Amino acid sequence: MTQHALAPALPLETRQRMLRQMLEIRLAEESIQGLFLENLIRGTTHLCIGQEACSSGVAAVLQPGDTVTCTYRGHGHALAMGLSLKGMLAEMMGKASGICKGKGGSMHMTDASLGLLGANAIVGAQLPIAVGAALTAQVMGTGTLAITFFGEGASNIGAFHEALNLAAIWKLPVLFICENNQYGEYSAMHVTTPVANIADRASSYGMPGIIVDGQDAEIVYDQVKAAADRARSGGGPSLIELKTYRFKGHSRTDQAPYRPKGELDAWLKRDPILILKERMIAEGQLDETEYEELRSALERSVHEAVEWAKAEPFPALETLVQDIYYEG
Amino acid sequence: MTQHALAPALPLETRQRMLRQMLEIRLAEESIQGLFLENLIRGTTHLCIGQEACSSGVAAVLQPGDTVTCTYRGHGHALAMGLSLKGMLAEMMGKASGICKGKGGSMHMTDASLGLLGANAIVGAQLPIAVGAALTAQVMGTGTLAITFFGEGASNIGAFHEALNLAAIWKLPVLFICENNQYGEYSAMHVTTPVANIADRASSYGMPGIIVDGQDAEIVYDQVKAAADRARSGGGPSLIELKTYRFKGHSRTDQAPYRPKGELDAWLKRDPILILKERMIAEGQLDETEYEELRSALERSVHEAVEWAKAEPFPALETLVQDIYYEG
Amino acid sequence: MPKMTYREAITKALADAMRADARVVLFGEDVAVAGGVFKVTPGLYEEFGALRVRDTPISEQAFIGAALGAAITGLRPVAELMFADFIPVAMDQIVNQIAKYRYMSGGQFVVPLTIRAAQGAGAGFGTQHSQCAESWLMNMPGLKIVVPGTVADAYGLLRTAIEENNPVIVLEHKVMYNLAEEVPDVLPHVPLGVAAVRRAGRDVTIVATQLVMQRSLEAADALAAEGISVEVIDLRSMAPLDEETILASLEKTHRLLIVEEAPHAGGWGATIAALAADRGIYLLDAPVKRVNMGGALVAYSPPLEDEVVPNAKRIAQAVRDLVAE
Amino acid sequence: MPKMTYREAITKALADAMRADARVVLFGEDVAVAGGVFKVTPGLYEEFGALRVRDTPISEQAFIGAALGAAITGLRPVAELMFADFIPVAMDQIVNQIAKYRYMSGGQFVVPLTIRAAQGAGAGFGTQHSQCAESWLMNMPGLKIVVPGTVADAYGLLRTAIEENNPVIVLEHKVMYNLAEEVPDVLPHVPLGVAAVRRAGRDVTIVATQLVMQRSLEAADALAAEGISVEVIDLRSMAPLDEETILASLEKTHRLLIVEEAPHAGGWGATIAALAADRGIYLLDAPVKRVNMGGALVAYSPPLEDEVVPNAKRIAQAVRDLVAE
Ligand SMILES: Cc1ncc(C[n+]2csc(CCOP(=O)(O)OP(=O)(O)O)c2C)c(N)n1
Ligand SMILES: Cc1ncc(C[n+]2csc(CCOP(=O)(O)OP(=O)(O)O)c2C)c(N)n1
Ligand SMILES: [Mg+2]
Ligand SMILES: [Mg+2]
Repeated sequence: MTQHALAPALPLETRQRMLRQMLEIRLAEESIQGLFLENLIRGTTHLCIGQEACSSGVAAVLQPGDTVTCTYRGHGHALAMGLSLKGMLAEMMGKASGICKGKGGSMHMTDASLGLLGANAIVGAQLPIAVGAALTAQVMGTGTLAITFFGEGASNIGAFHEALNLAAIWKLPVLFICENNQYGEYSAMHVTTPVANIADRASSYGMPGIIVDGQDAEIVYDQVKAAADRARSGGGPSLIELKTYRFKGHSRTDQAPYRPKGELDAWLKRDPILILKERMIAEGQLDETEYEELRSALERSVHEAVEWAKAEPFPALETLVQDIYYEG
Repeated sequence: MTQHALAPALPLETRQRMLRQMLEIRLAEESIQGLFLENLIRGTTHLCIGQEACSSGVAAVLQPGDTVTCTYRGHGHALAMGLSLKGMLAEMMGKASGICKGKGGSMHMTDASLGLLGANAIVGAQLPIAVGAALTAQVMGTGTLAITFFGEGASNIGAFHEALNLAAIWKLPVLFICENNQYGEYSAMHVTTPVANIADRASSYGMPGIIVDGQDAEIVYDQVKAAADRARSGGGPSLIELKTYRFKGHSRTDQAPYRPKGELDAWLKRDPILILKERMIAEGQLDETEYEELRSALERSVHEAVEWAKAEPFPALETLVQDIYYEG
Repeated sequence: MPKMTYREAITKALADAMRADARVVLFGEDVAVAGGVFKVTPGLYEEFGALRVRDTPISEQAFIGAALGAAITGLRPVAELMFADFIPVAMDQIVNQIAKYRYMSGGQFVVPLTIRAAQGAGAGFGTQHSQCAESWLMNMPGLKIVVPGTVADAYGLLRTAIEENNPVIVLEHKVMYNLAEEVPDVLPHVPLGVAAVRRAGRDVTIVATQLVMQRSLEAADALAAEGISVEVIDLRSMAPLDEETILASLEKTHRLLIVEEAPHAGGWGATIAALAADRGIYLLDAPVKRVNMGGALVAYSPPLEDEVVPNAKRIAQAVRDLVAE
Repeated sequence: MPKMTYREAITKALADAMRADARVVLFGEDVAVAGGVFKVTPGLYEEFGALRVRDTPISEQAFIGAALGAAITGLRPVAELMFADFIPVAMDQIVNQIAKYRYMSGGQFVVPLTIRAAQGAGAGFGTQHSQCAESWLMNMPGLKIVVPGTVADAYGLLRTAIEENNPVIVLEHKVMYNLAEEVPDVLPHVPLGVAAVRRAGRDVTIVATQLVMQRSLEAADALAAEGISVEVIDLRSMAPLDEETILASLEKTHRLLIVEEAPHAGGWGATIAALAADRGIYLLDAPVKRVNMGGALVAYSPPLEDEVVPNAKRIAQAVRDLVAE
């Protein structure tokens, strides 16, 4: 296990892209919370506010052909991979023009064309699926990578164990990325998990376990990149734990009353957007005005996408039974 | 993790009991193999020949009220716990007087009155069940212990992971005892398992992982006893790996062609019965004549039990639909 | 009579069961301190303490298996599986262990355990969180399965399930948690395996459960105005199945409509239709019809989700068609 | 015509499929070097190499999930689950993932994967190793399910399954592996969803599969001597279901007997009976009868195991009773 504190300095362009992405994710998630409260999004939503550096840092590592599976808390990953905000919002509202034609909803963002092989609503199920994507890469010799995201709570489920073991024994090009946001639904990690670090579990599979500051997109990028390079060149899988925090509740209207006092405040100081923004300002790459302009521009585009999605039609009823089987 | 080489010296009586037990298990298993080839036992059998020290060493730790779950390869555990040989053989032949009325067969030896809560034919399923037995012990404050046996191959299945995690977080009085006999069905451990020792996986659950020479019943006793005492007094579960070897194939008529040349021979030198026998002879507690007498006596009693079981009737057909639901 | 919600009835059943018997323990994900994801278990941790009410890790195989191990050693565990869609995650323990443990041992064990889960569509949770599970479990002798469709049953079936000396799967319908109904001051236990005639009628028998049973009652109201008299049977238990109540109804009505929240193939309604086609065949004056999800899955999109579960309109039309046969 | 066993037909189907398409890969526990626990895969590792034929750890969830991940990214995996009784261990991947993956994504994926497993009683493996799985899986749109009942079908259905662009569960009957039958020199593909009339008859239609289909043919032979003419339909596919072949047969015979290797409640036969009670109702001259395992589980004891699966004698008696109705 290794722990890294110093951020590498990424090229300006990359930093700009990351900052923009993280802000877009943040603003989109905030609008989604509003839409949920307005009942325009039904059922549930799981926001990743506070965890944006995980999405942006990892997305920057991806190359064409790489694949990702993730969880219901996957809006950030989807956007960072390039999913259209419109397609995503329409999906959440169950519209015909949603990326999954309205069939998936908030928990199932999927865009095969981007390599986003699906967000999953069953805890742990996405890990074996990523192992299969990595198997394809290995059998076909594509040099591509499969990445799967999951929470620290998911590391207690059987599928986690089996997936890591299988990937290790087959030396597959897959990265297991745990976003340790400290909580399952309403339970702190220590209530359910008898280890301090999820990355420690890597030793059960003879694979590297890496602990990473998940609030700093540049560190995330750096560490994931190293593991990705190793995996692409036949070095096998890694388990990477991104230490992070969800600034909101688990889902829906959860106000997270189970948090100890002061915990959120401490983490808010480590807001991933602030961290990158302030670094860029300190290094003369950004000023407050530019930042506010960026923010306003993104607010406008999110607003636009929301209004567009609201106006989109629902799918025709006959689509209910379409897409169950491939006909042909 | 700890590794122990020196055998403690157990009281003569205990040694005698262990030697007798191991021999009985050996002879019973050999007769079972014969019965299988004669088609008096149908389906399959999984012999534990070579692993008898695991059964005897652990059984010596058990106290009244303790419980055991194990696998299809559980004849040795059952006999060491005191299951009647007749009840066991009748069960294997599907007779009405079998311990499970003929409903279980070779893979499901169960004697609730002895705390033997069942041998299981689904790899890994017995671990969570043992966790539940330990939960009862904890809730009721009985001071009893639950023990579960499984193979090294089973340590790759999800139920293993979940069971150890749950037991650890609840600090339950349960011992997870892996009989690492080096093979799954026809695959050597290194083909399926990317770690050298199953006990190493204990660290994923913050519990002790203990590697033990599984061929020496006294060492097994000693190590398991220490973990049992810890568990009984609220110290939580342990993962204990007994390094052992199955002298026969996986099941039925498997001749184990997949073994590297010489491997079996090396392990035969570490026959658990020989080890204890020779130690007792060296220490003046046994001579060859006494040993041969013991062996002959046991041969006779096994033969008697076999003949008895052969002559027993099959269950009446109406029993087919009995014992599905408890009526009352 | 006081009003109570389906949710409150379940909470009360759990509390009463735990008060009545110290062997009853409760566990599941976030059921203790947080009071459950569906808020069905608030107050229990406070009243019964950390030994008897526990939060589990996300480990359905482990804690369902642990329920079995605890049941055969003297406790009477109640495990909450949260969404019934997670039943497949613990399916081996349910199918191969819990259902068969008594049998494999030749009757050495009793297995007094209860598994609760929330099933059904209508809450916008999407394809993996909206399924009904009874049809997956019916081909497994050894299990009992109940599907409470009223507030009183939510209480009474759960009390009986917890006192039953066999494994019982209690499938609660998640959109019914807020349903409020009048209930007697003293809520009775409800026996397993006994269906209830919720509305008496002459022309057509509807067999249904839970949400679609409630909708069938709605449809029956509407049809009464048209002069069609519908008898509505609430199955309540999927296993054991109360065949006699169904056949007795067919003696009167000679027409059977089964309303299921399940895909058609392999749905529980087929077992009812098979009963009618066998023991009931000479009672029938018309084909046995089923209103269900056909070949569909539950989609997230609100209009699609609303469409997939039979509603009162579709049910009423099916009754009209059946009467016209 | 040459003789071939059911086992050899499967081996040949796998080999031919792998020769025909480099995207076909095979994995499961001990399927590679050892050639499989049921000895169905010998020689494949040698011919196709370690990249395409793999032994897995005992990790059904992982490798079934991996089959899905591989299928949606360009391979055509064939996973062997060994005993069908282990399907519940991987049930979440089958029910919640594989069956729904295409749907949840709005049709973005094709899921060309095959899962093979050996099912059925009769081999003395006891309660947890002798079950039939089709009735557990039928209430899950998104899956196709086939149950080869002849040597030629063991080949032809598997070839089609592997070429199918949807997930197919292939349930082989373990006591049929040694069945030898004459087969044509060139074994054809067999389409999914098409039942076969194995024997034409006038008086009664039997719908059956696999072992009990073979036993139904035996019973039909015996009954012919008594002047009772039985038509035997081999369902072959459980999903999709060939309803028309069944209804066409009822047009002739007006009597239906369903023979299942499954417990009664929730058995697949109920879906067939429901079809008869609906679309077939006016064709029926007698109750729809089912011969199956009733409420029983499979016990280990040889006489009990022999009793639980319908045999030719019980089938013949049921036909006689049905004709007498
Ligand atoms: C198999 C399964 N069990 C339970 C749930 C309910 N559930 C949804 S999210 C969640 C908590 C997951 O925690 P974690 O893995 O840490 O991910 P996070 O939500 O924090 O991102 C639970 C228990 C589920 N969806 N699937
Ligand atoms: C869930 C499940 N998968 C596969 C099998 C088939 N199987 C029976 S024994 C066995 C090997 C087990 O190896 P190990 O755990 O090392 O135990 P051993 O037999 O060596 O004692 C396998 C794969 C099974 N019974 N259950
Ligand atoms: Mg978390
Ligand atoms: Mg082994």
